[in-house]
Amino acid sequence: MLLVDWLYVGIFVIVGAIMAALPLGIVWVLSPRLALPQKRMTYESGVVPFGQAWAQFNVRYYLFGLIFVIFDVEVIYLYPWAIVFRQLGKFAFVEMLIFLVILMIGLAYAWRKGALEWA
Amino acid sequence: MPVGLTHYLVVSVLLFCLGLYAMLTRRNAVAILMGIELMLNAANINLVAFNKFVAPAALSGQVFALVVITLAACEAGVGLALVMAAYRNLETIHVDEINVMKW
Amino acid sequence: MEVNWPIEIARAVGLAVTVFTFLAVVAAMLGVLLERKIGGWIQSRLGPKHVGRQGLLQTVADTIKLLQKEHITPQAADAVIFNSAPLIVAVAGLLDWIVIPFGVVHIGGTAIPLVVRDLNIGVLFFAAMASLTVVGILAGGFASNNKYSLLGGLRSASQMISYELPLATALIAVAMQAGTLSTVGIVKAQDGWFGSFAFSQFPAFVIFLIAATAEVNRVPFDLPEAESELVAGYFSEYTGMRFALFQLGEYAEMFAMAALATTLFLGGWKGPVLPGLVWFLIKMYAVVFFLMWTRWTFPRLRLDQLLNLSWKVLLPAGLIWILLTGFAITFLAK
Amino acid sequence: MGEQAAFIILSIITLASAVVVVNSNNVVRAALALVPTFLGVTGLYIMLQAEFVAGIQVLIYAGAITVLILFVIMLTEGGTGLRIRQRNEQAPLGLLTAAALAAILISVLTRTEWPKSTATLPQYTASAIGNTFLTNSVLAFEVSSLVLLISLMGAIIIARREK
Repeated sequence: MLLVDWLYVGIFVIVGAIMAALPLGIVWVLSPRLALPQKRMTYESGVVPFGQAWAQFNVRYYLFGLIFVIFDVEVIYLYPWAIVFRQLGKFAFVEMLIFLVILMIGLAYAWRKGALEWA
Repeated sequence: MPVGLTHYLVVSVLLFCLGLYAMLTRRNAVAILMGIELMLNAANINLVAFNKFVAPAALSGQVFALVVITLAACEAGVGLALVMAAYRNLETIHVDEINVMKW
Repeated sequence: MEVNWPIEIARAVGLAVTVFTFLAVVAAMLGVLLERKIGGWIQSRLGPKHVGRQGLLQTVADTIKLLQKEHITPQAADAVIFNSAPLIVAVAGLLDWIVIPFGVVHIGGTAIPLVVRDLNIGVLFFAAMASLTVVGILAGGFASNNKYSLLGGLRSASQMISYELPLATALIAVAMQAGTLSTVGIVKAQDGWFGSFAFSQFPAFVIFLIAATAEVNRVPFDLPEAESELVAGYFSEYTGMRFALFQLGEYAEMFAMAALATTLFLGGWKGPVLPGLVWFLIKMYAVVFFLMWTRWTFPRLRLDQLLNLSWKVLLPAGLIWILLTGFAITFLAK
Repeated sequence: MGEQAAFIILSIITLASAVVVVNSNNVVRAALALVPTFLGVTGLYIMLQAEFVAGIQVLIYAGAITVLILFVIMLTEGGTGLRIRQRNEQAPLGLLTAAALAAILISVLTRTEWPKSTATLPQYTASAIGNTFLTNSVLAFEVSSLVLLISLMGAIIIARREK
């Protein structure tokens, strides 16, 4: 039964959130509270914090994110293929070969263009 | 009243119009892209709902939902690349300030 | 089939509480203790020794201590996101366990696997839940509004997304040989000692172990947390029990990876003489021991080395291995 | 009973967090609110018995696209954008357009008689989808790999700094 399966998942989410929040509640009751302004300061190894946390970051984070999204999408085609290609024989294998070769060209292109280099 | 096709369609219309609203009124290009993602999600709800209630045996609705997810990922990738390029060259990502092509 | 909804709901709640307690006690508390004891043993020192016999109660004492700590929300932080980030990580760690089969019981001749739910898309479900952790970590890093946290969160996210793909290729290679995505089905497809996929899928096994280590941010892939340079990365600003929840999520994830390695590659609950549950735990702890052993043995990688390993070695290797497996099954199998 | 309750809860999660996405002045919050929106839609897919699409939805939307969006917010604005005006001058007009479209579509949809089918979905949707992709929809399958390749190339060219 499909919906029963997912009922379990839903209940796990709810119960998990409650049980994870429970210790936070206990802390709220037990813990001392002494509001000192120094306590709520941003931690910067003991130095008085300066400037914004939002520094400019490297564009490479985006490039890796992009390549990840593209290949993650490729993976969604691999999952259904993986469980049925046995029944469909040679044809299915060749189809996936074409699919993967096209994507490997993409990986090779990114590699060649230096999108996979961090330095 | 059991949950039927119309219920899902109404939810998807509301989601679509929220996305449209974000697209029409936001200044931040990334927020516009978020609106587009909402609209694509609404379209996907439609596809899957029609698949279940109108033609369950064919599964083409779900297959096309997967294709739409693929296109959404590509759109996000290229769209955000454009945002990055605009930010690099014009130092803004607010679409009403990007007007170098305006006559 | 008629479903008795109240009974199912009660069972689900009971199982959720059980699994969560299991994670908190066996994975997080015992895991931390094991980590410290094994670390001490490898480095020729004693490890925790004073609380309880041989320091056995050390983490219990730590938990009690953490329960009394004040919660500090930094002034600059975004309080709503700051507070929900640890919950996301902990719940994602819990959800992984839904599809892990612990063993099998025989009731009146029929074998019932001890699994919360044997979902049709089991392996995919696991991958999806593991990918949710990234969002929690990024949210924590963003909300803290602290330079260390932000940099740690970004690094952590870019590392986790880099290693998600090799992990997925390993999962797919196994699913191909088993012909199913269900975890119980995959265990059933492995027969005897040499039928376990650790042999026939050896490259996938290696890729999985490396990617899993990186996915749970452990040494040698612990750059995002790097105590010595980023003061614990994305959870620098978290105090008391919120910090413990991040820790719980991390250990739950690590044990889940070990349990998945057991399920996919080591034959799950299968084994002679002893009951299935015992075999499962033995194998899982063996993998956990392996992960701890690497942690205390290897130095930390540099960021560029880490990304190179994933994108230029593991991902191409995984894709080629998928094609080879497909070729072998399509053309060489009888 | 249970079905209606689940549907209402999921719809409320989806739409409420979509409102945050659309309305929040804090861009980071808007991006993070995408996650519950996508998870709510996932729940709707599960109610429609599309479990494979649901898994993919979590994997791609919640786990990948959101992360990419967060990265870009990090790399460009350099802040939550709280002190910057987030809406353009046509906000009232946009609201009117969206509301009008919603009203028209809903009134049309609720009046239409949709064809009903009594057939049932296949038990194991993942393998059925695989079969469809490799037989009837093979063109979509191969073309999507080309689309992926081209968008990868295009995005790399656009995003990289010219040397």
